[in-house]
Amino acid sequence: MSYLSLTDRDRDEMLAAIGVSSVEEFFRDIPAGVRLQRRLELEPALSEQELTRHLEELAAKNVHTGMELSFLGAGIYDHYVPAVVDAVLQRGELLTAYTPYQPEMSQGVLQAIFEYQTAICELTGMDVSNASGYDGTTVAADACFMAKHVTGRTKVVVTEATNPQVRQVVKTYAPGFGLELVEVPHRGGTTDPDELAAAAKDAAAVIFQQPNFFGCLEPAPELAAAANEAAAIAVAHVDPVSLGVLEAPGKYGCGIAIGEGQGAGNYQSYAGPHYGFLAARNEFIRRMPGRIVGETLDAEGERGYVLTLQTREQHIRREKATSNITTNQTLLALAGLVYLSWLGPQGLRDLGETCMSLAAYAKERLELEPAFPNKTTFKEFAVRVGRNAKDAVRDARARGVNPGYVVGRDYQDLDDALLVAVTERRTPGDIDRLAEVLRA
Amino acid sequence: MSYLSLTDRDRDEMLAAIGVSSVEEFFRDIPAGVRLQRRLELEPALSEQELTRHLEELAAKNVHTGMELSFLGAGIYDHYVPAVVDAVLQRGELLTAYTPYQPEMSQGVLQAIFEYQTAICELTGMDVSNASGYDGTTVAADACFMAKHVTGRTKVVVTEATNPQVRQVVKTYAPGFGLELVEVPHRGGTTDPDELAAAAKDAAAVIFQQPNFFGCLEPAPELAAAANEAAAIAVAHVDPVSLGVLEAPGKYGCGIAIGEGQGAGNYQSYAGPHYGFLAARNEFIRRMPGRIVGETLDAEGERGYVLTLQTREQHIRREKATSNITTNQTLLALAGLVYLSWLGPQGLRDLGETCMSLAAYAKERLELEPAFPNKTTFKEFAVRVGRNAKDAVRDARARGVNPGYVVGRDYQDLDDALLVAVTERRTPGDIDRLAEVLRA
Amino acid sequence: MKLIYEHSQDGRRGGELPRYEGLPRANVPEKLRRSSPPRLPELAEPELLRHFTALSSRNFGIDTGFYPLGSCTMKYNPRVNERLVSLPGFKDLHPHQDEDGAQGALELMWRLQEILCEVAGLDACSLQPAAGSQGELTGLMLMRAYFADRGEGGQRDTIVTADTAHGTNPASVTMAGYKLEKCGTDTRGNLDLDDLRSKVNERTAGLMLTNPSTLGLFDEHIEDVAKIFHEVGALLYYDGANLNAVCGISRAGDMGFDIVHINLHKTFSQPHGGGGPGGGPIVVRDRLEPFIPVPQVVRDGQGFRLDYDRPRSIGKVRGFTGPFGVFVRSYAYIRSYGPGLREMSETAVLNANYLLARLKDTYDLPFDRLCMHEFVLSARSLKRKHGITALDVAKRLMDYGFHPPTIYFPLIVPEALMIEPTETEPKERLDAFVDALLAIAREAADEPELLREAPHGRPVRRLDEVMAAKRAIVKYGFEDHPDLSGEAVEPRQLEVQKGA
Amino acid sequence: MKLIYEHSQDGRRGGELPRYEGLPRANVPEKLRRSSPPRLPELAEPELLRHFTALSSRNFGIDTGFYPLGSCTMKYNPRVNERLVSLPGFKDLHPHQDEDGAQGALELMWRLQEILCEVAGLDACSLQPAAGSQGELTGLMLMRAYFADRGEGGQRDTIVTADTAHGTNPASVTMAGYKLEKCGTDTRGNLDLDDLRSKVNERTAGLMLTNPSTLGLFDEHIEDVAKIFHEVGALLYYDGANLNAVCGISRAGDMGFDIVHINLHKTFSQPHGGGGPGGGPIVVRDRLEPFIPVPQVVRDGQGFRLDYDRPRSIGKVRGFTGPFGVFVRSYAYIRSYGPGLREMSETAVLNANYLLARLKDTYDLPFDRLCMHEFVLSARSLKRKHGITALDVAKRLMDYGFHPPTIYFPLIVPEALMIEPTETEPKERLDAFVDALLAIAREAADEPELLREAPHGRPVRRLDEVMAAKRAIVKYGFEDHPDLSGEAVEPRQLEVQKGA
Ligand SMILES: Cc1ncc(COP(=O)(O)O)c(C=O)c1O
Ligand SMILES: Cc1ncc(COP(=O)(O)O)c(C=O)c1O
Repeated sequence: MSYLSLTDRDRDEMLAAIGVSSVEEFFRDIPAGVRLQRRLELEPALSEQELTRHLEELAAKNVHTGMELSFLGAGIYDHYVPAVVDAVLQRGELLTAYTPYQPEMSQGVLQAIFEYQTAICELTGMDVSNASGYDGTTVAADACFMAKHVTGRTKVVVTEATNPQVRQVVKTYAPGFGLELVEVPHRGGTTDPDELAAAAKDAAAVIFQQPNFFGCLEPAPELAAAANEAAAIAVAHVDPVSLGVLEAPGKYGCGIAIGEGQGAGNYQSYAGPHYGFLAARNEFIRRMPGRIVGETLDAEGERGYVLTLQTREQHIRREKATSNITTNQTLLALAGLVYLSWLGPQGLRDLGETCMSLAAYAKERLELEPAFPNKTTFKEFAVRVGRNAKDAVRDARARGVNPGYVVGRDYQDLDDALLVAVTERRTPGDIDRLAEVLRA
Repeated sequence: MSYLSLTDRDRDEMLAAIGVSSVEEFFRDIPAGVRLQRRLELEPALSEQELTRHLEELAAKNVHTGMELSFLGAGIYDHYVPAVVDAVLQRGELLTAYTPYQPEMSQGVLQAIFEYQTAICELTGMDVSNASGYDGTTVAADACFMAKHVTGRTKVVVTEATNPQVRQVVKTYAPGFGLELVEVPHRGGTTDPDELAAAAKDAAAVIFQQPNFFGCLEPAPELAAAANEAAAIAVAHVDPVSLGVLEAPGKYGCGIAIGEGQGAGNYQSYAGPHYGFLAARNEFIRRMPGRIVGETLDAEGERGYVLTLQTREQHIRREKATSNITTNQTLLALAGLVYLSWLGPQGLRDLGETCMSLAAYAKERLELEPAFPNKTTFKEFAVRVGRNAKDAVRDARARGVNPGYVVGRDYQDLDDALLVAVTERRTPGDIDRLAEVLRA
Repeated sequence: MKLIYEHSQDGRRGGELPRYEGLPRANVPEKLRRSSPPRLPELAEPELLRHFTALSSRNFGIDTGFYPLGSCTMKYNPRVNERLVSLPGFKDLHPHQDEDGAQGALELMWRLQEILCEVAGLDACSLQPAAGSQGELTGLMLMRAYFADRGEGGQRDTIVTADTAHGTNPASVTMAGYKLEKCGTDTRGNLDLDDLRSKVNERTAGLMLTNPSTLGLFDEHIEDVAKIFHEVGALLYYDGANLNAVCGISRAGDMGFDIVHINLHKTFSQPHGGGGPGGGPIVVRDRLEPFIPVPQVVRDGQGFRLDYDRPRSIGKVRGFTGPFGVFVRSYAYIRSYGPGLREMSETAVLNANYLLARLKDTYDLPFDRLCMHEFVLSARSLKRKHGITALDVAKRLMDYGFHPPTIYFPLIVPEALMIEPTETEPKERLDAFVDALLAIAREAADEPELLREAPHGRPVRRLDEVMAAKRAIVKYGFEDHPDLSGEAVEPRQLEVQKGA
Repeated sequence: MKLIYEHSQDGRRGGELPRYEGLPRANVPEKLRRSSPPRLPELAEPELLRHFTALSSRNFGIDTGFYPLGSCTMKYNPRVNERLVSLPGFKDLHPHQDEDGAQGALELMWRLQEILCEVAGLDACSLQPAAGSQGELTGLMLMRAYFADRGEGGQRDTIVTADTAHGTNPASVTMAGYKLEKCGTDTRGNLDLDDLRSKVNERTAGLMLTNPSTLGLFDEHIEDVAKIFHEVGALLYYDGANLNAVCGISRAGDMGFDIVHINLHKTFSQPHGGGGPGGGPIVVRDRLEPFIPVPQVVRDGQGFRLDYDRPRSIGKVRGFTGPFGVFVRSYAYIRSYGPGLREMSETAVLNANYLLARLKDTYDLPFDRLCMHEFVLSARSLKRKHGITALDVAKRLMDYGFHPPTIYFPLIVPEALMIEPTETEPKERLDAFVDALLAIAREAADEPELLREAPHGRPVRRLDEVMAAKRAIVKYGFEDHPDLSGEAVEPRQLEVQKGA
């Protein structure tokens, strides 16, 4: 199958108009030595029907969360995605548009981004949001780059209770940025503010996660205060789904708020595409990475939206840009906007409370020792399963339940800990089943 | 969950504006004796997520053609529906519109229907098509009603090799129409033109199916001639998917062509919604049932489309209308248009040839006695399985193959016959598997 | 805009099919073989999608805005229902699948039957009819079978309808082989009881009535009406097109009706797709149950099956068991509300009364009562004073971004504007609509040409329906397509029912 | 048009969640508890969908029409790919699922890796980078790791780019901690070899180059270029944004490049959604393979698994294994063409040359060569003669129903118009586009105001970018939202790169 539109007659007419006799002539500038003298070794073309069958076969080899009762989380969550999100995303005018460089052609996308930026600012308590970053890991690297330029300092501090993948990405980026990375260990599941304060000295930024990777609520205001005392930028990595019940980072002293947007409106999709969000206080606006949409007027005085503050960006500032990003995750951020609008403030709060209640119920029902006693958790919590958690997962999966994430994959001393995520999609009955399976 | 938009404040303001104190007052004209004094006994409202789970559970109790290798046909076929069809049908402006009574609001739907009418006329070789009927059975009843009024006669003839459901529906409608129904038996799988000619005397219409219910090719030109000789209207019930390789009914003397559109662009969907098509020679245009779209100009001389010849219809002619139809199957007919446009003339021909070749291959591979020897078939054919076909189906299904339709359900003397449908979705490998299972 | 055929180019391909090697060749006998290919469009998929995207942008749906087309109940079509109907277990299910492989579908239909019985206050349901009008015809066939069964087949030859009735009612009467008798409307919009009594006798098979009527008014004497028919042994048929007014509030069965159809695409939110699909299940009283179409979905222990063994059944009115996808969507809609269907109806009625209250001082109100889920105004005064018709008002509404209401229906109201907001509209939309209609009334006085030449802001200007009917160009003619351009246009539109 | 927040009303609900009874209450400690709710929109689902439907109708996509935005490869996005990516086995798969429960996903990724290696002519592939620019950065990190591994980490501190380079290239250089050196372009649009030689030495870590370049021209000396770098032990990075020109025709690996990124959303048809998503897999030569990100998808007997055990890896640049949904779509696109990817590229090049041939007598052509899949014209003469800029031409094209090409890029061409038609456009569209550009050139002479004030037919007129930047209103302010209305508008737009 191909999506080509030219007929043989078209081709002939076009070649004639160009004044060449064959398509080959277009390639005469390519040195013979680098021209491919054979056809690509790829499997033959498939018709749409065959393609569908092939991909259905591949998809059928995956065990998705509709097939297995799943309590997997650890950064990506099985929250319900309402149908209206899909309906909006499949609107061709939005789906098949490029970046809105020409605002008169792109008011739909531009206004949607403006609305998204507003939603993110409302969630996080910040003044400015960009149009999205790649995911919840890369926005952390972005924040480091911002902080470095804002503070002129060369160290960033990350709590150990921050999602390991976030930390790994920051670590990968840090050398290029000329940044040193310091990790502050967790103490029984959360971060000690004093310890963090000590590490924050001379730091450009202090990054912590709320709720943290273990699902525990950090003493976030105190962590932010520790950063601020050291004149480091406090960066909170937050779960958007929690922000109906948890305080906005802007309210407790953070300068930058970042996070993974997936749980708010995107499918799990084996980790992508999703959106990372990044919002900051107004003072950092000129150091923001990525697209930002602003309001303006048209020639007739009507309101409209444009990409703005572009002098931050690579296409104008080139090597002096605040980031190299161009393609971002606008479509997924749009999904986020639709989702958050569908929920509304009350829905977001209900969602947070429902997840939290279900998780509390699960804690009760599982009757397993908490990995981190006496911590308040949100929708996720770690328990000790009394043996290597890998084995517990294997046994439970054999019974159709994926009980959670093996914490030992990232934290050496926690081999027996299982991280259980409970979203609103898991009913009390589902949780009973988990308890039953884990008891077995 | 509800889709209501009013807030409590809205309600209060509105009640005040109306001058009533509660919603109850609106119902004061309803005699107390017929007011329901309790709440409806329905299960509690579900949230979208719960609703989804509930319907997923129901859907999971069905064995669909993606789960079982299926050779079921007998009127509804598992042809491939390309994704572009779904994409068009999900365009809200088309999906959520009512009948295009106001043409300036509805040029999209109106032009699409005009294009559909053109496609149906091209397929069938007719002059005029309506905007669709309910399905492939009711259009046969429509044709009878037309024929009765055109000819003033009170008998219709239907071949026994016509889809039994079509015959049953005609039979149900006939008394109201004041029509007598005569069936002409098949002879070894097809209809004998002489026998049909005899029956056609004084008939308003003669209905036959091509390919017929058994998949056999009727001597259609001769059947039409038999009708025409008796001055009865020859009505061909045709499979749209066959019309790239089989002659158009308009070319062999039919006055009306009807058919079930499902195979051309609609999912099987447990039999609906689908579209029935009905097209006729120009002379019958004023007796056509249902919507017809015509071309015209607007006030500025630009081309546009409107519902036309409405004086045929119930909303104008009331008890003298050519039919009582108003809601039809436009959306499904649109799917048909998109599908046929996607195929194009060459694609439709390829499709017919592919199905026919695959069916021929299946006949070879099955090595079973044909129920109707020496007949040319299209995509479907009947074989004798040497025992009650029900048992053969049961055994094959136990092995994951649904081998076809039990002909004995409708034809008493054919208990051992299995009607096997082969669409382009069944590969030679699938057919081999069928052969293997049926041999077992 | 070009027709899709005008984008065609010889030899261009859209989709491609799998090619299987080494199969026997397809051999159609010469005399049955296609002689010349159908001139279907030839374009590649990218342009195909663009064409239909462009068409869609020339169309107005509920997704575009307010669509108060009276009697059509244009409410929101939830997208979750579209998602559910696309589950493979539904969309890829063959209707000849054995019952054991279709338990989910059968259960869904059975549940829907039960729900519709409860909503209608009756005993048995057949989902088979494909639309309201087919429901009507089926209902009349049931009457015929019922009377035949009682030996009154010859005697009962007449059906009474209201003069406010929808056109499908009389048309169905004819198609069912009955004679028609029309009953007038009294000054409050009810059936005229005296007229009615004079028309009902032992030749009467039954009544067909919409209640609330197409005037949006509940018949205050419905109990008397039922008595009149039942006393002569006749039956009552309820045209359920206006069910959205009374779910959980009043039930047809309790009113005395014996047969009801329910337009699933109205009350229970089936997207109408520019004309259909729809669904017209019928719900009947016990004594009519033996006659309903086959097969019937029945519960059998823990499972569900199709019952064909119904010797007194009228037979089949449509293929298989009806438009299943429609059932999925409507079932989903109903389950979203549960017993809250009552609040659905209440809100629909509230919205309608709010519009009515704000409009009745400006437009004529033929029957001054509170309304149910819809109401009918008249532009009679505008016509008398300014020569402005209901059609002009409708066209001008388009410029304000609204779909017009149904006009010229019901027939007994001159210059009728039949307005049905439904429950899913927010107050802001209602207010904006009222403001537009009030502005239009002012324009009728100040700038009547603006209305007569409306619409101004749509993809086309007012279209000439008379030319269309005269020329009857009903398909594209390729090289021979008639060229209308240059013909004298007088954009005459018929002042006949548009909507409902 | 209203913002969604302007449709809000206190207490109105959209979606509802399940309510589970009898669960423990959610207890957030006071000091961590939300103090005031986020002011998210409050509207019911019907209006929600209408709002976004209305927004979409104010936007232009490939589905709407021709979108020749140079360097962005705006080709058709097949709808089957959208269907496939929505299969539950893909969309509902958790990335922490055990490998045995993700074999289909792993196989798809492994197959895509293999395909990309074949297309690029290189040895190993990492799918992890989320976009081209991240691919660049990852590639530079690989260079850094490679040289560190060879003990040349301190020595190699410079990356050479072309003066035609996309802005992401220099930006990536900085973010990777390298110094930038720019090389000029010769009169035929190739790298200026003399300039290049003078800038390459033992401090050079590598080259970043787009080939064909952003001028749409293939570098005729690419073999010499490669030699220059390899001779000093430096590496070559291929910015694959223009791969659509050369699939199956010439491969980066064969040209001498060591690292390549591929913008899946360009060449392999990922719908860009108004800004993203995208995918920027990198493909590398053997010697760089040890350094690619973890985890890597590997084949292991009959199965597939994630390989984390890569001690010399640079680490992770994004979560998990990259944007999987993007892989599904691009894999599907590639499988639709198979080895026919060559014809895909040939057609893209043919379409571009056809446009070029028809336009070059009217607009200035800075480098008079046949082009590859895109070409760059200049409106320099229009500006000199009529004061009409590339921006004006772009805006006027909108009135003809076309999305403008990329303008003001590449930077070395004044008043640049960078035009890329892609292979999926039919000749009719190309002709209509040419006709429009020719008409616009005439208008520039005859009615220049028409251009300067364009667009006239879009939902908004020309927008004031300067005001936007000055006021920096980047979110809705609710009651405190600034009211711009009444401010003096001068619809100034920056004559800077728009596109690419
Ligand atoms: C009052 C009334 N009765 C009957 C019908 C016929 O219903 P349907 O369109 O479902 O055939 C309609 C609507 O068209 C109607 O409004
Ligand atoms: C030449 C060139 N290089 C690099 C990029 C960056 O790619 P991406 O948008 O995928 O980050 C682009 C496009 O934006 C481009 O056109």
